[in-house]
Amino acid sequence: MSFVTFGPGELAAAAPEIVLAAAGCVMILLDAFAPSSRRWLATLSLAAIAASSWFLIQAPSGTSFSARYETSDLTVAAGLFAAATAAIAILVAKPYLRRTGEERGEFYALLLWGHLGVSLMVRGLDLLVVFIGLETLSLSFYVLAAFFRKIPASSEAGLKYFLTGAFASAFTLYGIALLFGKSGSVRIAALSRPDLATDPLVTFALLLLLVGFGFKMSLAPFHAWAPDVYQGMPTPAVAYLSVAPKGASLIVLFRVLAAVFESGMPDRFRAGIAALAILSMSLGNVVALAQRDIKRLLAYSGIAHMGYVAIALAVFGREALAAVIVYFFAYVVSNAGAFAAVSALYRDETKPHPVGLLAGEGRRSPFPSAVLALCLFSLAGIPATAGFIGKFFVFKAAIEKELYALAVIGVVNSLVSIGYYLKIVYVLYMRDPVGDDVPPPLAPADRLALLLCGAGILVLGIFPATLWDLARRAAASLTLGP
Amino acid sequence: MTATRLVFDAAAALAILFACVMVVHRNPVKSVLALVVSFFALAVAYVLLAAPLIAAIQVIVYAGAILVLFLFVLMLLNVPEERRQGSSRPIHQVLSGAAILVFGAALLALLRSHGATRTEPVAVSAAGPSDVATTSRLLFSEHLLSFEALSVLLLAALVGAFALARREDPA
Amino acid sequence: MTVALWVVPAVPLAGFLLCILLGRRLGKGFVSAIGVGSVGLATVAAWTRLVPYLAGSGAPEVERIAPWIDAGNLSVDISLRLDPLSGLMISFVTFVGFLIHVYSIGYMKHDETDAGYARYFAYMNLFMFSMLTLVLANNFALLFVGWEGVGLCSYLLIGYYFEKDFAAAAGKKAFVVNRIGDFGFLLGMFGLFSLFGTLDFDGVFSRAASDPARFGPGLTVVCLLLFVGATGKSAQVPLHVWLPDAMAGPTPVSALIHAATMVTAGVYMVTRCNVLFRLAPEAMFVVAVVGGVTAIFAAVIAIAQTDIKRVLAYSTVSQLGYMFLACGVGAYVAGMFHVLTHAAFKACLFLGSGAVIHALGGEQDVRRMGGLARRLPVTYRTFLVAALALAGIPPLAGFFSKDAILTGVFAAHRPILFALGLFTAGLTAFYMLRLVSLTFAGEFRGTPEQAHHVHEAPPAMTLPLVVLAFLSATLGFLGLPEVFGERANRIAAFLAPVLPPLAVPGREAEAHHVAASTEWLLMGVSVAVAVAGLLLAWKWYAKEKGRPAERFKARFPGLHALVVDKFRIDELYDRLFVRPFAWLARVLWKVVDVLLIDGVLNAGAFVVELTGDALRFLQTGNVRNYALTFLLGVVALVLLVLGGM
Amino acid sequence: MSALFDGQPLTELVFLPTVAALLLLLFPQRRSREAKIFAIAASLAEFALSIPLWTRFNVVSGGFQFVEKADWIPALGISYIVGIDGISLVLILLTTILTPVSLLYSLTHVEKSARAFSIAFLVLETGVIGTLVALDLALFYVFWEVMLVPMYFIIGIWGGSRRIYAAMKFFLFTMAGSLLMFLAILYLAIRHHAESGRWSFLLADLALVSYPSMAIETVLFLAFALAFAIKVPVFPLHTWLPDAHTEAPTAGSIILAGILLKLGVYGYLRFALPLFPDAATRFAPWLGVLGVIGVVYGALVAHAQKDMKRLVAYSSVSHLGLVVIGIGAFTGAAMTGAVLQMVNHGLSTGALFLLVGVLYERRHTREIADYGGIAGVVPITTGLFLVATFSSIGLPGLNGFIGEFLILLGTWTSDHRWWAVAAATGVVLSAIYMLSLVQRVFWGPLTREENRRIPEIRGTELVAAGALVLLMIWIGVRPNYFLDRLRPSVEEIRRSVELRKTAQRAPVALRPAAGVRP
Amino acid sequence: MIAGGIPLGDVLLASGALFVIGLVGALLRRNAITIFLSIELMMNGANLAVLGYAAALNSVEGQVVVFFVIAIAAAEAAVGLAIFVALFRHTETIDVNRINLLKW
Repeated sequence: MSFVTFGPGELAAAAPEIVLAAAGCVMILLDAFAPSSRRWLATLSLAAIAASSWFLIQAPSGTSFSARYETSDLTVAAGLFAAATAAIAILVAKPYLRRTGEERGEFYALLLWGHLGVSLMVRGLDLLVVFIGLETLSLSFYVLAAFFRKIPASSEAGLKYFLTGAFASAFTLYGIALLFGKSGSVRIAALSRPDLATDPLVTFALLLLLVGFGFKMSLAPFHAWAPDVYQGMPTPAVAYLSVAPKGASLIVLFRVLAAVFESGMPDRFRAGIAALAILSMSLGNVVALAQRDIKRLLAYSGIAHMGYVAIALAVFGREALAAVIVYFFAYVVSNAGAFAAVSALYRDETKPHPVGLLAGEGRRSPFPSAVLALCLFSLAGIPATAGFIGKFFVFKAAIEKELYALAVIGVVNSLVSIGYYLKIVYVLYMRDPVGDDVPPPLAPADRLALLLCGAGILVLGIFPATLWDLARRAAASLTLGP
Repeated sequence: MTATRLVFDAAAALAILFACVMVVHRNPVKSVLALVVSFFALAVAYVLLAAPLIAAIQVIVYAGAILVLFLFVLMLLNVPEERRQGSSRPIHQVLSGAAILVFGAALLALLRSHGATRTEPVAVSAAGPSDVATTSRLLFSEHLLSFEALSVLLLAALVGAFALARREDPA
Repeated sequence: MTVALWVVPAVPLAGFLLCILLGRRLGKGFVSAIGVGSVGLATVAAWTRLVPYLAGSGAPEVERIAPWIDAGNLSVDISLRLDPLSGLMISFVTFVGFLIHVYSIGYMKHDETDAGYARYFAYMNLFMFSMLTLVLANNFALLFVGWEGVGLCSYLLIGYYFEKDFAAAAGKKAFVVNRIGDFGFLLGMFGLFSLFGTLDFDGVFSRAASDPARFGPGLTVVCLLLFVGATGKSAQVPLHVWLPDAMAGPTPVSALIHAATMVTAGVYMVTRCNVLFRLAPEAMFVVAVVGGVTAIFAAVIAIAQTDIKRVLAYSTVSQLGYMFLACGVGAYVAGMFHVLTHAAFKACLFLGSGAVIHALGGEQDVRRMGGLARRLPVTYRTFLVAALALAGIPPLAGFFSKDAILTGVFAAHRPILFALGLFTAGLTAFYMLRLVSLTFAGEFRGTPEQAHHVHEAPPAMTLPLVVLAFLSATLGFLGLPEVFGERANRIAAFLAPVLPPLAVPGREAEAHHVAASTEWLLMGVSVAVAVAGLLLAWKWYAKEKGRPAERFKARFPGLHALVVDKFRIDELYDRLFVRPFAWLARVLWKVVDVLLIDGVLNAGAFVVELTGDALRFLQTGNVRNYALTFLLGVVALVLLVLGGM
Repeated sequence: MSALFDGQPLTELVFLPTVAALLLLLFPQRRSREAKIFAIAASLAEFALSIPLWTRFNVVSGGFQFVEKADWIPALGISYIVGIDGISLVLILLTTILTPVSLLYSLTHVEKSARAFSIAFLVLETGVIGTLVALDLALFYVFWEVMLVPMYFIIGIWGGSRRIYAAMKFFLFTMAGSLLMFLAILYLAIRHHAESGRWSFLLADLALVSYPSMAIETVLFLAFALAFAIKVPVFPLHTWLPDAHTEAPTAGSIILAGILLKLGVYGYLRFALPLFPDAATRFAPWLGVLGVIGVVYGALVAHAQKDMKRLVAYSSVSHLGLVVIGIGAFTGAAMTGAVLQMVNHGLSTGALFLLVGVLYERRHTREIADYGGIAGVVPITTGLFLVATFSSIGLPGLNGFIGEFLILLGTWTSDHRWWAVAAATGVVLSAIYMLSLVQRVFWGPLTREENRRIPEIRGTELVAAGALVLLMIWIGVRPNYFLDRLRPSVEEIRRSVELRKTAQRAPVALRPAAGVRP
Repeated sequence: MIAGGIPLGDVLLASGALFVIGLVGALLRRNAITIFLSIELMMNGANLAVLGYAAALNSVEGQVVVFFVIAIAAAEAAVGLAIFVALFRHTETIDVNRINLLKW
């Protein structure tokens, strides 16, 4: 084996991650040695995200690091989607942290490193890389969950996320171990061997991976952490956590399953995924109806949405992957946008976020409320919003695969979901304000984030053609290594 | 029934035994100590599995560093023993038991059936590729990316731990 | 020069628009000018068309104004038709209408605000328009326009004193009952359309006549449905209930709409469709029976009524029954003849009663009248003439028309119906003279200050009375029986074109000719009956001050009460339809809508929310439970996917 | 104006209101009156824009006219394609008339955040018109759903006491129907792709899809039918309507009853019939029966109401039932009548809601019992109300009669004579409940003191109501002016269904007709 | 038979056993630290499996994997314990039964 495995190719390929890692370090150093520069940290982080995305687009497609790392339309698409999430999170974070007096370098650093982990998950062709990416992500967000040391809820969120997360990754790890054993390598490519597709132990290992990453996606019944963590975690971090890692996990699952089930997914496995999908959709939507705290409510809505995504996973295949990509792009603008609006509308971070507190905001602070409403309609899948496009493609895929039952259950569920989304809209616009205090002016960063999300929702919802083509190309480039 | 196998099984048994001790013991400090023993036993097993490097790391890093860290924290917080009362609802215990039984059964059954019908190539010799040099070379060539990524991960953990555990800054 | 037909209805329409839009501002004088003037013009226009027409051949003249509805295979025009029948109708509709408008000036002037006055004339003009459209229409659809239009106006005018609960209710009642009739009429129209593929009179009738055998059965149904419409409009049993209540409107309205014109629309329609009816003998029989029954039924009720207008109302119902009886036995000419004469004397009677009520400041109960003959000479005389005419005393108009009907019935070999008719004639004479005696004979029974105020009506009111009285006396000579000569019956000759000879399959329905001797006999009998009735009434009410009536009442209290209460038909309907309807409505709403449909749906939603509320407690907040659910999930998944492997 | 027609009349028509709404966003929130006036101006401009469509519409052709086409999602053959036939034309005119009417009415009445109100209305208008012109099922579905949102706000923000419940109910009911239709549309497109190897959502293409089995066609048909039936609404799916109509602000009720309900029938004519001719024919009897039930049931329940708006709302159930019968009967006269009746109902019920609103604004009660004998106080209002009433109960000479007459006559001549008989009872029933309403509200003695000085209808209210009344009379006297435009389109639909029923499938829509601009 | 005659079956069974025992601890103990220890045990089970396979396959990659896993475990331990400490400052306990501010 040759010793020299790091050439210009590798540099180009890894540039995006290098930027992120370096930027993280810079944050820490600036924070430590030039506290006065703290108000520039957000801007710097945005710059870092921008730079890394630029490198990502520039990177020559192909594999590197002895075929353990991929650059392709898929990774670009996924990377951009994650970068968008990160950007929104950072924009929201700035005013948020300022309000709470917690504007510290660690926050941005950890966010960037977590983003790096996502990027590794998406691009790794090697279960080890993926696992390290997963852990990087997790560790960063364990900390971010507990970031408000002054607030008990935050620390508790950290604890819960940490314990459940470690628990889940133990399962993932065992699955990886078994796969390694059966395939003799940690390369995903090595899994595509005809005999493995039918081997029960391999199926078992795949199930362990499914639950491990399903946990990250907060698929029921591996969802229990989400509501508590979302509630306790700083909202900007939630904005990221509730979107990007889910997408990355799903892509990993797609990679692995595509490798093992080259000749199509066995029905029983599909049944398993379908079961998770149905459970997530139903449980998420029904329980969301009963939520009072908006962050918990959004957590459950997220669980339900992952159910829809799981439908696509059950459908399996390139069209489904494309649908998922579209879905996640829609999900960024809708869900991250919703959390952005939440962090803009709730001014006291130390308290919980009951929906009732939004009463009359529609008139008191029109813009954030309008965007929130828009996001909710998008999440509900009302046409002319991005959310509808996502659902459109997922259901199309399901029907093409003749999974009619899943499709019907899906739409019935989205009917239920309308119930609680509209409940929030109703509180926003049809209730009278509780207090008549004048709301503080909207921070420019918030305004920008909300503007982006709102515009994104409408643009994607009304002109989805380009996105769909991008997604198709991305899906087509799902390679399993040499 | 070769000697190595005998020793391996013994080590494994020991590890499992002390693992059980760790789990059942109410005093966390004792649990940690039990776990230390169990890890030592595992280290022995690793040696027999031709992974001396890992065995070393297991002893130094795991049994040494990590668990000692645990002990520190335990001392720091002087966590009391778990009291019997105030334990959670029986339904939880029952369901857990059942779930674990089913899962364990399934897992072990799969592993056994698999162990019986192996298709992997059999090792040529015990002391083949397992020398430290090969491993390290592999580490810096094939798995360079993972290694670099790992550095970020450790950095993140470091910063994170610092961010959480330090006392409130006066500002 | 000849005036276009559309002018005739158009002028009143214009009057209506002017009055309704500007009336309240322009004041009474202007309104009366417009209201009366428009009808006057219409009358002139109508007669300028009629006079040359009377001279002519009687061939129908059709004026197509515009296409109206074209959809699917239906095509209806707005086109008017002048033929003997419609000619006869417009002749008296316009003229009587004009007189009554004139009368209204006097009647309404005092007790109405400008707005009310304008409203009144607007509605009256609108009515004229509708009525003229009805009679001039050249197809069923347009006829229906007028048909419903007059219904609307009657609704509005009955409810003219809208602040009176009773008036409002009466108006609604009238419209709804009419609607029940229209329901039949509509279906009848549809039947015609599906049979003949058109709604034009000529088309329908010619096709029907062309092949009687083919359409026979269908026609029976259609004719019955059309007749349902007629019963509604012309207040025949069982739909007669609205007409008496309709008296809640101003008296001129009763005279114009509920005596002279609108209520006869049913008769007109049946006559218009005589071809169809004659092809459906069963239907004709039904018409005859309903007519006969109504005639006697209403007459009996009329005997016991004490409200002067109600007596007249029931008499109207009964006379309409006469007309249908005539149509039913094929004596259409007689029927139309009676329509004509009835228009004259009944209008006169109503206007007379109006004058009385006017004089007594709104008093309508005959028991508080009496002895007015001296105080209201003109009214009294005209009233008497009209009453006698109605009673059928020769040579007044009523005699000839009624006699024509009876002859027709007799000739049609319907002895029972003939008996009914004859008896009704007697009753008619009886209750009319009862009315006259109670109102004008004897001494005044009202309050002193009423007595003090009594005064003869102004000329605007008396003039029409005189004219109408004259007509009631003379119109009869238009339709002398044949015993007076071949061409004596001018009406018959005039209407001949609209009663084409038909070859009715099965039985030979035409040629209802009776020997001259029989005819004389019949006349004699009817006169005798009438006179008998008169004398009896005179004896009881004029000479013995109604004591015999009291005795009768004492002997048969139940029967008397029943008659006074109009056989309690209203109460019956209330029990049978009105209350169940309201009850059903409430039940459907409360049970089906609220309880069943909404109940189920809301329950569903509630269950979902409840499930959510329950499930949310699975989120105990305890990490170990989370780990447990996780593991349970894994186990389930493994069993689901690997189970059995 | 004619210059416009070298451009894209329909696109302009669809998006003008949205543009206006966006401009409204620039208004400062305080200037509510200006905002309202601007909105009125915009809606009037929209009306002006729609008139040339009417005048330049080719009366002889039943095909689609003013067709415009542009790619939207090429990869799936989803395209932005719009075009109108007579049916859409008439309903578009109804929309462009009723919108300014309701805005005019609101000018003096809506105070709370009037800017948002105007915006909601304009967006709603875009949704409605879009639904009426879309010829691509995806496009149609988008517009179809977009309508809900502004309506939800209109009911929920400016509605009455139980507005929240009503708004939610309205939204969920309608959604419940359309979601299954959404799946059905997807199935159709996928099926078409499987058959032709080409993606398309065009009505014209999907109408050529052949179904593997009658069962599947039935299921798909039911998915569509359910969506439309809820919108119409057909018994027993009607219970959202009384709540929505009653709680909505007057202007909202006008649009809701006047236009939104019609879209259900429109959708059925435009899509369900051509797409599933066999299933549609098979289920036509059920449709008719439900229609008959609707007529009688609606009338009866209306009679039981104590709330004026609720009564009018239930009368809508009855009237729409009649329309449904007309569609089910499937004869030329009946269907033409049905379409015309939609317009009539829009005008009469619109006027009724408007006048009830006038009273409500003055007395702040909708309870019938709180009124009585006010005819003397507000004669003009009374007069207008009477006209509206008689239009709604189908008095000849007014518009209502024409539709009713055609529907009943057409039904009688179809194979289902008994529907006509049963439905004709509506003639009596409607008279009963409407005249009872009139009697209880306007007639009788003036019992309540506070009713003595109700101000008379005035200004913009009068203009709005007057416009409607004039239209009622116009249609009643010269219905052909409208029927001429409807007849060919109706015949076209019937022809296509007849053709499709015979296994050989003929192209349904988009037959290039004179006046079509490529 | 692998290195010196240790059957892979034994190794795997042992690893499975460790994993399950870890599971027991994770589910049934209330002390956060003990729970975390149990999770560490589960990971060690995985490690053992990897090494067993590695030996059987005679591949070195396995050792690399385990190397990384141990490193990750260390990092996790650091973060985890930091979180425990941070939480303990508020709640004075790490008994997970008593840590349930966030629920429902």
